[in-house]
Amino acid sequence: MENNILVCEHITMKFGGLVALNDVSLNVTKSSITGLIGPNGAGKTTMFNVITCNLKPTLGNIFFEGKNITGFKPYKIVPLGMARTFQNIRLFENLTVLENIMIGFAHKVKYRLFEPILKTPKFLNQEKEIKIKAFELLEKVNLKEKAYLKATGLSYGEQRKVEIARALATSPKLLLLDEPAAGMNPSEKIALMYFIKEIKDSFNLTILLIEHDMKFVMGICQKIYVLDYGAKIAEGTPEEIQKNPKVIAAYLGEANVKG
Amino acid sequence: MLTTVLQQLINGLSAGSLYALVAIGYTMVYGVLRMINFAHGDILMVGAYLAFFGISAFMLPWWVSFITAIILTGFVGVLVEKLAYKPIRNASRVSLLITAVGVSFFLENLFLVLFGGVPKAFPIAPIFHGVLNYNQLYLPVVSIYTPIVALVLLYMLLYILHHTKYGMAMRSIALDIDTTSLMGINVDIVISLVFFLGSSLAAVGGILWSTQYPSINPLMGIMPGLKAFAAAVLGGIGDVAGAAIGGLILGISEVLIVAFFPSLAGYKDAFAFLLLILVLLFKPTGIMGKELERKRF
Amino acid sequence: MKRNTILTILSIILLFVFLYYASHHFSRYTIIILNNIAITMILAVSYNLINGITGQFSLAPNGFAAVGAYTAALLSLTPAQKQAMFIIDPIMPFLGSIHLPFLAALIVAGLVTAFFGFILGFPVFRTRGDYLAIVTLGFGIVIDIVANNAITITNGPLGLKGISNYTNVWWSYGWLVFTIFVVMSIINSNYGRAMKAIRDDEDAAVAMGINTFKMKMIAFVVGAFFQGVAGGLLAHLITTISPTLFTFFLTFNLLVIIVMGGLGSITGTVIATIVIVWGSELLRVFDQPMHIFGITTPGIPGLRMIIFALLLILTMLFAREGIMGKKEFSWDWLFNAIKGGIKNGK
Amino acid sequence: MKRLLFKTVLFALVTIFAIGYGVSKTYAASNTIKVGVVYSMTGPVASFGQSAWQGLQVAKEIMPTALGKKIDLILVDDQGDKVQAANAVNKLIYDNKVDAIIGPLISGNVMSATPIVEKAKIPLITPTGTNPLLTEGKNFISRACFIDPFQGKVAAIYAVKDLHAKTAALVIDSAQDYSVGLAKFFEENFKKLGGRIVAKTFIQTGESNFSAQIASLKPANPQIIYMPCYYQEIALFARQAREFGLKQPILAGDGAAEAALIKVGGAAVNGLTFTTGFAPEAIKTPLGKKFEQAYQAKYHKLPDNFAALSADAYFMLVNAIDRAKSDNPIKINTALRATKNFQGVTGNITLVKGDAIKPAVIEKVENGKFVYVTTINP
Repeated sequence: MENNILVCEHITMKFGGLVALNDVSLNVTKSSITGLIGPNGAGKTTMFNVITCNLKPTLGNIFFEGKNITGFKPYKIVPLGMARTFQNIRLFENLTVLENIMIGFAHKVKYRLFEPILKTPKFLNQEKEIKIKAFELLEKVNLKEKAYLKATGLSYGEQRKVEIARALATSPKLLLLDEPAAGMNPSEKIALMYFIKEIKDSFNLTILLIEHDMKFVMGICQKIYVLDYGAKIAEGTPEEIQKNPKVIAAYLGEANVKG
Repeated sequence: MLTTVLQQLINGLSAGSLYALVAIGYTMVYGVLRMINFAHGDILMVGAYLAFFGISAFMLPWWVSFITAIILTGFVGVLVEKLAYKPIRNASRVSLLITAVGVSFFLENLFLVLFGGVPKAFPIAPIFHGVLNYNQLYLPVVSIYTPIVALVLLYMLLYILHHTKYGMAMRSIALDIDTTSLMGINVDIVISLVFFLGSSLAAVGGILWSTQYPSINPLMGIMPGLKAFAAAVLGGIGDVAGAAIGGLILGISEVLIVAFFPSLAGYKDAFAFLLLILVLLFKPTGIMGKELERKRF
Repeated sequence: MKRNTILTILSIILLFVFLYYASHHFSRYTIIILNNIAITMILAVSYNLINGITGQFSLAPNGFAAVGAYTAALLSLTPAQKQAMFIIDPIMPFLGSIHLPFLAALIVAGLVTAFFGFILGFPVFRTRGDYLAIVTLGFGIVIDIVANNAITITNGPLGLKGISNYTNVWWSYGWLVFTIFVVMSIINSNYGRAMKAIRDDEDAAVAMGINTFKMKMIAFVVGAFFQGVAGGLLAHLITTISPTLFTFFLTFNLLVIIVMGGLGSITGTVIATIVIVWGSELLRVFDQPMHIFGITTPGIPGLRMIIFALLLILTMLFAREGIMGKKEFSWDWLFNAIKGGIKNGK
Repeated sequence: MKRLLFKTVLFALVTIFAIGYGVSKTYAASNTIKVGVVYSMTGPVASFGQSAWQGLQVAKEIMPTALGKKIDLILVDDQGDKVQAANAVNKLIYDNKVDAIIGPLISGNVMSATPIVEKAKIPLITPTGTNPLLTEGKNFISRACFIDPFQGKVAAIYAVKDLHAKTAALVIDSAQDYSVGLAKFFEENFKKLGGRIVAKTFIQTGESNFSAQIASLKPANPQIIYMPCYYQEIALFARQAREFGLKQPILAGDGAAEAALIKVGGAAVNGLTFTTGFAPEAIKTPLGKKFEQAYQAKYHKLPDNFAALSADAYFMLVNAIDRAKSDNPIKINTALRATKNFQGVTGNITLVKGDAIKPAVIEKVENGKFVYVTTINP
């Protein structure tokens, strides 16, 4: 139990009559990469929104590092050490790459409203510090020379990296990635896989990711949860999941519909 | 005392039905575009003016004039959407709202320049003439017709929304515009239809309003428009039946407040906004509203 | 950094030298327009903070300016003046006896308006802020109604008159410089970045740990403060106020200004204010019959308003970025441009 | 492409500004007497300005010159707004360099113009600003209309002597200083004459549903209802009052004097009486007759209160210029304020400290027409 950074107990989420999640429980072990998979509309993103407190579950509780965070305001979980990215990259498009990263440090800023007006030393020092840290982070993701470009001027892969770097700026313990490999070609995906592993080690992270691409998930995750129609149908190591008949049925079912 | 209360309830019902008709248009547009159509109140004014010109300038029989005005106003609404809102449908929410304010200001001042600021007397159709008098109870004929017309139109609208192809398309756009367009539904036509229906209802509201208070001027739409929006939020924005209920509640409570606290009569028009703020504080989704599943993430 | 600060201070000094010259040599009409430009600019710059920087659509400036005007006027009028003026009902005892110097009256006006902003923002920003526009629009109307009916405070429809003509170019441009300085300081801090983040993507901003309620509130309340001060300045410029003082037209005008200048650009707002305020004075020519090339056209009063409305819609449709987009003027930019120009010249 | 369009729009605007500027400059250059006009042509009281402007144009056609010089009317719209009114007056004085100003129409706007004209020493005559405070202690403000205390007194006398009323209810438009002031003066005089106010209720300009206010008046059962409001509210109020069985006679002020009252009010305003400064039927002066004919010929309707008072303001001003034998603003002002027994459109006018001493007219609505009842001299 102490080894689990995130514990979700019996999460049920209803929208009107529609049950989006039904009694889902999952644990994320510290320093692991955990995957959350399932066919389209299985409730993966809803689960993410529940974990990040963007949605309050109808039933059930969420514990982060042993603390019950159910019903917290979504912005309040960031200082606790949880950060996320989005399925379709959502950068602040009118801000520069540097500013995007600096937003990640926003919740740590301690100066008050009057200080920028009076240009107090505290304000000047903190701004300087944030800027330096943001540059360090950009250096780590090899985007230093793009710092002053508008975020929308970058390539897709670079934007994904900026988004992850922005999440890293909040100093998370747990990083939630929503389909990080979506829209990438196979070689980009492999590069991303290495990138994720790398940041996991260098930032001492725990990662929970949603992914569609089975190969990607199998290659990176230590533990996998499978959702279908809002219910958890399987959990286990990649090997166990691959052999699980329920999972195969769920994915085949989807393939059949598509076919 | 009882007659006074009863009298006031009837007055409130009649005023509330007018708010309801206008509120429905707001709520439909908000439902599909997530946008407050500031020009909606002015569309009401356009409807009243068109009916006025139909009768007094073109000498049409009142019912021909009313129907023409209602249909034409519907097209004015569609035109406004096509020219001003459609080109920036994908821009930021603020852009849409600013454009809507611009359209509203444009319509008001266009009519002011074209037809002058002097209020015009709205001709009252023969069937709306007269007052029924029962004991101490006075029922102007038009205030009996108003709720009936509103109810019939509401029923028709709900039927369209739930039992026709385009009605169902409207509801599905309200939930998720992108997916709906992927499903082979022509979103443009559906949105036009929403504007047509909403504007037509506003025209009906405008005509009934002008019959009840037979004086029209280019700025007449502002107040009913604002109050109807408050009613739409009260009922739960996006919900047609909710808008109607919100309108009724607003109309009745406005009248009752003045009746029981005559010294507050001067503050009557402020009441709708107080109500709006209270609703936002305590039940932002309104009476009937479900949490709209906003497209998140 | 040093160089830029010096240049900024120099240009402010230059501005005040110009004002000194203007106040001695220009006609009163021009001086009034200069004052109008400054006050309108205070309103527009602070309005852009919530609409352009934070992306929340407010229609509050006319209501806020009215609150500020009433507060400042009630505080700066002498007790004797107030006693003589309230002929329908006597003034509330507390308000009747209070009397403050101009600067204090303006600051209190700003604070009272900021408090109103807080009261309005609280219910709206607790939800997503979609209803801000309608709540603030309603606020303008409620202020009108209250000003008419709360006779012991506002003197009802008679309004307040005989307010001392304290406002001159020094007061208005002094406050303008202060407003721009404060707003720019906020924009160029963590607060401003957070506000822009909310404008660009609210969900992502929340995911970065930004308290969106607080940030929207700060933008709205700071804006309200300066709009209240501007209202106070205006009251002491025209010396008489009544409930109809600040109609929705004021807000509409400001909207045209910030949209033309570029939502989110303070530089753009400054340029657009000058163009629009000066331009609308010139556009007055449409109010009267015109004689052009021997042809006489009848005056069409109100045409001005239609032009304004069309201008707003067309800008939104075809040039949403306005004059400046979201860019700001900076000395670095100027020097680079000059260098670039020299290079190209060679 | 979009950029191009934007630039085109900008260019067009700049051109318009430039032409406008040039036109206004050349316009100002000719050798004429320049009279500034500040009316509300747009905004909430646009109808006042539109009527008054029509009256003014007819008046100018009748008397186009003074001292043999052409009179130029320079109209600036104040949008019914104080700030705009102050701007407008400033522009007229310091940019157009006018010699005198007619307007604004609403008392509040006159107040915001007052400090400017007092400072610049330019005479200002308001056609319809009836608030008694306007001229108090001022040297350059005059008016063509009577003041509210007089009108309130006339109404109270008429209510007691002719309508034999002992009890009255007041309906006050709390958004109009005109209405609040007039109600107060009526109340004072009515009480002095032995009457009693049994009920008071408030409405708001632009409101249209008065059922609640009517319900609150009914139990008091007054003999008359005094409603010093504007025509639109009076007409709608009367309709609803009659529908809900409140049938007492209504007495109003000059705000009722507008054809739309009858058009909107229909049968409900039949029998309504009101005090006013002008009735076409009460015109006795030659100038008034001439004005009425010219107005009829041009607009095919009878002039209303705003048109007539606007014309009187113009005639009084032209008369003053002729008497002053100069277009010097200070001399014009002295002559204007010395106006005595001027036979204007609205009767015999004498100015005392800027206030017009002139007869009041009682009018009645009968069978869809305004009918002249009587004239009450000061």
